[in-house]
Amino acid sequence: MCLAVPGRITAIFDEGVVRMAKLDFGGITKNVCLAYLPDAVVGQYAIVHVGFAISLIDEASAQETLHHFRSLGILEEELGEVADEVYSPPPSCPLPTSSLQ
Amino acid sequence: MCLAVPGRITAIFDEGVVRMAKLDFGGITKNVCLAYLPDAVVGQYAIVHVGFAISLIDEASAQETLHHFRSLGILEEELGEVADEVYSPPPSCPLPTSSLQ
Amino acid sequence: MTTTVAQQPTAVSLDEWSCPLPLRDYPTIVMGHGGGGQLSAELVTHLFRPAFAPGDTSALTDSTVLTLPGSRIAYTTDTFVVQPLEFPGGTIGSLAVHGTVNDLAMSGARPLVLTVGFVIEEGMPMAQLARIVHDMARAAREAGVRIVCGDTKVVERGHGDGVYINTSGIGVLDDDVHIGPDRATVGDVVLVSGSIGDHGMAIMSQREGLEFETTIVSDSAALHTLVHALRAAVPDVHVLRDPTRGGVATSLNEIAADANVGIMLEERALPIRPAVRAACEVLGLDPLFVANEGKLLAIVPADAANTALSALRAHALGVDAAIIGEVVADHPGMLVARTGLGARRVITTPIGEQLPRIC
Amino acid sequence: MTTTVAQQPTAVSLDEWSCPLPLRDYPTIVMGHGGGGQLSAELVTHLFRPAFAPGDTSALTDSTVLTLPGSRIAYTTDTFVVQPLEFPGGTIGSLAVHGTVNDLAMSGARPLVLTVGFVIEEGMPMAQLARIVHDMARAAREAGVRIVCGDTKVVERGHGDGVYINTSGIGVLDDDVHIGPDRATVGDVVLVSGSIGDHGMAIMSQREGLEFETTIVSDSAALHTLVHALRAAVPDVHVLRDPTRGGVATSLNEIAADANVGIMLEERALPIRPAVRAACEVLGLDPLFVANEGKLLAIVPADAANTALSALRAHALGVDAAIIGEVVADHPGMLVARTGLGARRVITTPIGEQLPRIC
Amino acid sequence: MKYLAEFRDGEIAQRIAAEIRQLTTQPWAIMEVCGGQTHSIMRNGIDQLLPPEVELIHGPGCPVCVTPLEVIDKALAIAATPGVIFCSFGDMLRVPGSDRDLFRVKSEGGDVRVVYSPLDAVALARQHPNRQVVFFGIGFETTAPANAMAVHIAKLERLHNFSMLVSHVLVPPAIDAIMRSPTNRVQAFLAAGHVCSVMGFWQYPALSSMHRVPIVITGFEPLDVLEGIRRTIAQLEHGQHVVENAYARVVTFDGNRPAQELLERVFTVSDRAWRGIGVIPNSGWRLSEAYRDYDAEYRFDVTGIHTQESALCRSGEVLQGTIKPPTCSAFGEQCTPRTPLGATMVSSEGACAAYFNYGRTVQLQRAGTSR
Amino acid sequence: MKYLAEFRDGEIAQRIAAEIRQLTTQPWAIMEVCGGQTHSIMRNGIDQLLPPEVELIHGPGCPVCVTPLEVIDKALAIAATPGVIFCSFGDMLRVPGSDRDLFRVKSEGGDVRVVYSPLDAVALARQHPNRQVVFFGIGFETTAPANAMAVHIAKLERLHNFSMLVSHVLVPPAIDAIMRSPTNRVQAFLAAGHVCSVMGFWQYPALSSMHRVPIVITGFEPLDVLEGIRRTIAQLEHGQHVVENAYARVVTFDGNRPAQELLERVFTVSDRAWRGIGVIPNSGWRLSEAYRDYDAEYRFDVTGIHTQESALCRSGEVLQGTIKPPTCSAFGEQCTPRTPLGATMVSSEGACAAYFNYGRTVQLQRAGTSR
Ligand code: SF4
Ligand code: SF4
Ligand SMILES: [Mg+2]
Ligand SMILES: [Mg+2]
Ligand SMILES: [Mg+2]
Ligand SMILES: [Mg+2]
Ligand SMILES: [Mg+2]
Ligand SMILES: [Mg+2]
Ligand SMILES: [Mg+2]
Ligand SMILES: [Mg+2]
Ligand SMILES: [Mg+2]
Ligand SMILES: [Mg+2]
Repeated sequence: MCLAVPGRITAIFDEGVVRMAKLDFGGITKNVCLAYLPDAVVGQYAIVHVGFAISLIDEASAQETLHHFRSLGILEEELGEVADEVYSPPPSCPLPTSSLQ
Repeated sequence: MCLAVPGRITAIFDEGVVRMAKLDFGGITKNVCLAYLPDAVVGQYAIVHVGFAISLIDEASAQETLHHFRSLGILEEELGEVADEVYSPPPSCPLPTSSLQ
Repeated sequence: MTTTVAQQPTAVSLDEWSCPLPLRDYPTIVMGHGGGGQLSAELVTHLFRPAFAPGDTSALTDSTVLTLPGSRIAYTTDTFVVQPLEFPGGTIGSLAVHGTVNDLAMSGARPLVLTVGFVIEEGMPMAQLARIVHDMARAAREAGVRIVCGDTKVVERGHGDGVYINTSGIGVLDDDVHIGPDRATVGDVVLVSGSIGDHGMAIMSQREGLEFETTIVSDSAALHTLVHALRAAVPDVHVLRDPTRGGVATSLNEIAADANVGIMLEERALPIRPAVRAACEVLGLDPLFVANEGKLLAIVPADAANTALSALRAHALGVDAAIIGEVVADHPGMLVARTGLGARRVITTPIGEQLPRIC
Repeated sequence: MTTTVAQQPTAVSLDEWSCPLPLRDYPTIVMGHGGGGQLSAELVTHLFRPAFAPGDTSALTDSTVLTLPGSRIAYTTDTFVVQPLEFPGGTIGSLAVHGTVNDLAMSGARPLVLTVGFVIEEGMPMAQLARIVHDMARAAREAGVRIVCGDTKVVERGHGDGVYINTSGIGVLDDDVHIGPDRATVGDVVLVSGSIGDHGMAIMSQREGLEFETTIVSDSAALHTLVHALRAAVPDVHVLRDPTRGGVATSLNEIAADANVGIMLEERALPIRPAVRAACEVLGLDPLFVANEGKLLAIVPADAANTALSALRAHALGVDAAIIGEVVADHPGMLVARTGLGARRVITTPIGEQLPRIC
Repeated sequence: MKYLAEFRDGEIAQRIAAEIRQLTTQPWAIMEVCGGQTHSIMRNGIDQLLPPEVELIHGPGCPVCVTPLEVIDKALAIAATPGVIFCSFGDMLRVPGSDRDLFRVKSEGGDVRVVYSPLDAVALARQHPNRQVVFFGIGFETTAPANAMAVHIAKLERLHNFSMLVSHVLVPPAIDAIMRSPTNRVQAFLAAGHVCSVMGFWQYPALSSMHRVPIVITGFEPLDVLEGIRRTIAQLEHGQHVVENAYARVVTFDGNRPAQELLERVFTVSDRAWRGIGVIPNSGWRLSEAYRDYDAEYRFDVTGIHTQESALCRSGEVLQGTIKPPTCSAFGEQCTPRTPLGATMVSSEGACAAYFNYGRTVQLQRAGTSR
Repeated sequence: MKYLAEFRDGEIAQRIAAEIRQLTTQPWAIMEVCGGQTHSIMRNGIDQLLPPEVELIHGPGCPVCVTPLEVIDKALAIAATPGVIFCSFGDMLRVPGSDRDLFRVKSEGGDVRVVYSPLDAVALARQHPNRQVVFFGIGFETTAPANAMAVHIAKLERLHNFSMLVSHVLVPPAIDAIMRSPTNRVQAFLAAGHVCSVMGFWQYPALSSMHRVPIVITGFEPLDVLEGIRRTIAQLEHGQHVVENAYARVVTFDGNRPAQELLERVFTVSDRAWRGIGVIPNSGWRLSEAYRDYDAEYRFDVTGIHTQESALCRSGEVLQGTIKPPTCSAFGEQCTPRTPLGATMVSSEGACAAYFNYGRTVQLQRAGTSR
């Protein structure tokens, strides 16, 4: 269960009895219910599930986790490729971003 | 107004509170309301308007009228064609009735 | 390479399929049958392909490549939305074949291939769809045309009416065939291949609120062999037209306008079945405006009229053919009928659809 | 012959008509527009003909006679039922042209002529129909194809959805062109002509209950000039396919099945716009299953892959082209993707339509 | 069809026409009251068989033409009401209201259905207990018994979701009004045979003698119409003015008594506006008090309708035969069968539409193929 | 997308996987509780990066799989009720009830609509005051706040045409039940990150110590899942059993307090049947007394439902990890994703469906292109 994705709060407003926010998910924008994050402010990232912001992202913690990941295996560099057969990456990988905005 | 056509009563029956009849119009059959012709019997012809039999056809009177029509102008035969130009009737007129029943 | 893992499921197996039994899991069409996925593919694999191209496991794709026996072609399209879907004398499936075959035949072409596009309403009973598809396949087989590619869409309940069927078709023409409304020439004679109004009144007899009991059946039929017989006897047929929607009156009005000639119709000569005539009387309709799906109008030079009539009558689909009028220099662009009294009336194109009237 | 009596009424006069203003009397489609009478004829005379064949007063009849520049043809049909009828990047009208042009182009044919069949719902605003028809005409003009005949049906309110449009199309092929799914050969390389999922997500963004704001626009476009450019550079293109309904995954699955080869996809190589990716994340959809209407998949011999890529990228519709996979001997009939982690996953054909999910 | 085909015989028609020509010595203007007769005249070209002295004036006997604009607008308003199933005879769908017609209301979402009989509307009310079913009860005395029975059955069955928008008009008061008009040109009437099949013709002798006008009860087939004309001319030529029944196979002096009884129960005579003509006293029927619950005008709030007849339309004068349609400046210009401004341009037997096509007929006769 | 893309880095994934391989010395069976995690594992092929000793067991954390048959049948009955607008997340439409699914009900005339959020269903209730709008309120603790808010707003606005068919299940009682099962094979849990974002993880220390089982709160992106596995294996290899939070950027010990408060008000803990598994005490939520008017089970008469689970289906054992799907005799035969007999064959991450495709993956690995 529980497909939930992070988006950035770009506006906060009231709709009827409910506190709402506009969230940017990187190219698309959706209005979601903010009732459960009363302290959220514009600019923060929140996790959204079925139209509800249910949790703020702790950005420091996220950076810490990423830092931890990056440090993994630093000591034992070059484990070698895991796959026994290497698919030669196509010339366009990583993506040409020319017109993909 | 008042498109009404003659049909032959082939059956009489009740439907809910209403007296109904099945009428044959010569190849098609329709159920019509017979409430206004309480004395009608199977075999008679009735004039039907918007699903109601409104009048019985007096067959004797009909024959009389036709007879009168046929007698018209008998005394002064051959008035000549009225139209000044005669369209040659196509070879199929009157209709070939081979498969048209 | 052998494998023991499960293959693609064959929920709608060909073995188990017997028309008109429903497909196995969904007895009705669901949205997924139009989703382009497995359910869509199953409709093709287990219904359309066996019906339209039995034995050919690669037939009936999105598009097809063909080599035609000539490069002069007739090309046409029609969508069929008839209700009820199954009616006395046919179904929307056979009608969709006949209608397009006839449009091709009316240009003198030999109909070769058809495409089919289904727009199916969610909830349509699978068994009924199967009956219609098989009737369509039978009609194509009998007409000697191949259904070569197709498309299926499913629309939500309340956005369709069972099924709408589009067919397009290609036929080939010899170089010397030139049939067209503009060729109607003063002096030409107008023929009809049989009784008029049968299809429209067969449909009307089933219409909610207007139902009546009758033996009238639709005349829906493929007319290209009749055209072939006619052209064999009268090579210089000037105009052919199938008087479908709008009936004989609309077709002749169009020809009169296109060729800028007058057409004079002899009303007494119109072959009309008594039951059709009776139904028209009761509902206040004019058979000249009622649709036909298995009749043609032919306009031929006067000296070929009797040959044409004999040729038509010699064919099973033309036994009731009749000469019904002529092309005249007067009143160009207008269709005029000589009534049963020998008077004349102008017959215009109706505004929209003919409706039953009381007055 | 001169006459002073009133001519056929010209309620919908060409002078007064200016798209998108409604036709004069009925601002909406009424049943009579499909009745085959005057209202039907006016739609042709005053809307369809000026849009599709301006200046040609006899064009757009029920059927047409053509002489093709060759007898080897591609032939296809598709019905379009997209909602909304007008969407970011196009309308159902332009889509109906592009879709059929592309189906022809994918066999290597030069698209020449189209037919069009409208099924219009009673009550459709005339102004909207006019916008759609003019967008369709523009698309045909830009693609260099002629709409040669048509058909219009009107269905009762509640039995349609504004308008459904069927198009069929004919293109001509040179004798030496042999493009088909069965030609996919082990070792071949798979290319896509640009970003995937744009059309499907542009439509999804407008769907009731799922709306979101976005800059995503449909990629709807005619691809035959792109095919031409590709084939000029790589004459021996093995397979072409436009990954429409069901997306790239469904098309590649079909090719794998038809050719009985495996296809290995490199997921990281798939060009996907960030907004499309984001929309898919939010709704729980896989862009591989999302529809495209202006993209092609090309399968070419390995030694031609880079030439093909350059040729695609040199064309305005192929700037984001990418090599995305290869044809392999393993797992015949199956599409497999190498994931971002370098692992593999089997990509099956979806059962029906992909729906937003929470899990 | 028996009792139809026999009365269409072309040869006999020519004989009756010849008799008429023989009888006629001077111009006569005869009004066929009924739209059905007009239809028969146009459809068969009966007028073309007559001598030029005989002018047929199309009467107001067509509900399409005379149903008042206000009632049409009420019908349009009710039909556009969400949840309503609005049933009508096919005739009324293209009749223009102030700004639209029923076809357009239907296309805009109104549930408008064509039925063959008012009983079909009652059946719909049974089938859809949660919908309001309204029947557009228009017509003359011929149609009234059917409509009366529909309301009567609905009341018997307590079908509270059924109602009728009634706009019935009566022929005798119209004949009276036409004869009283200072500009009247009508010299004799073909009375409407099917109206008389219901009502009999006991009302006509008084009218005939009061206005010194021949009245011949006439049927609808070509021979019937011609015979009606023949008898009318004969009276006119002989200076007579009596009531004759030329449709005796269908019409009796008393008419249909059971029908008249129910009509009396269900309806009440009332003043009625005739489109284009204006109010004619006691010329219509409305539902009586006992059936008021089934009156759509009471059930639906359709008061406050502002009607707007085309400023150009002169159909009232046309209906009374005081002008001919081409006199109207809109005729054939702004007003055509395709774009009717008045109801008389709608059905092919409306006087203006008939003239519109007649104009084309005249052209075709001028062109050289005339009889 | 920020905070997604970073956690999908293929190179780092390989490094964590290498670390896992280094850590692993013996077979371990780890259950990822959440269907979203299962999806991530299948979609990214995370399992293929793991050493053969590590077995991932798909948990019951997917509402498609565990919503009881009786509730599905009630949903089908309500959705088939004339006049009802039945709203659901897309996930539930192909879940088989006793004899059909929601797609089929829709095709047979039910007004079944897929919505993104329960608030969309509330909006439909506002738009259609004369229709009954029912929302299918399924899911775990993550979805419950959204459903609770929808009911709460409906009550505030007195939207009497809105109701919810509630079938919420709770994760901790399921973990407890699995650990208590005599046939249990699970040695550690990846707890569901988004469930914990709402509920926090204060309930887990007790579970972990009672059952001596490691529990790692885990996110959904590949790196998150791998990290969760890494930490679990590390605990297992070191004989530990503590609760760890590997998803600290989203999950706090307390969870979302405002959400928990409304959940307490709107819902009441109840026993709940899990499809295939049976009743787990206190493992679900139903609407509390105060919201009973908005409970679709009370509003619609859906008692007397006779459920009929396929006699062949062994999805309960599959869900508990005690048998593998191929052990089921119907697997790949009568039961395929195209023709699911049990819910676990429906969505691609259901255990049986996953195995069905996994079988094909195994084939492709056997065929020689394995990693
Ligand atoms: S021509 Fe038209 S506007 Fe003039 S009187 Fe007749 S209906 Fe009215
Ligand atoms: S394979 Fe199908 S029948 Fe067997 S346990 Fe799984 S879902 Fe149930
Ligand atoms: Mg055609
Ligand atoms: Mg239809
Ligand atoms: Mg046709
Ligand atoms: Mg035709
Ligand atoms: Mg297609
Ligand atoms: Mg196609
Ligand atoms: Mg649609
Ligand atoms: Mg296509
Ligand atoms: Mg295609
Ligand atoms: Mg057509």
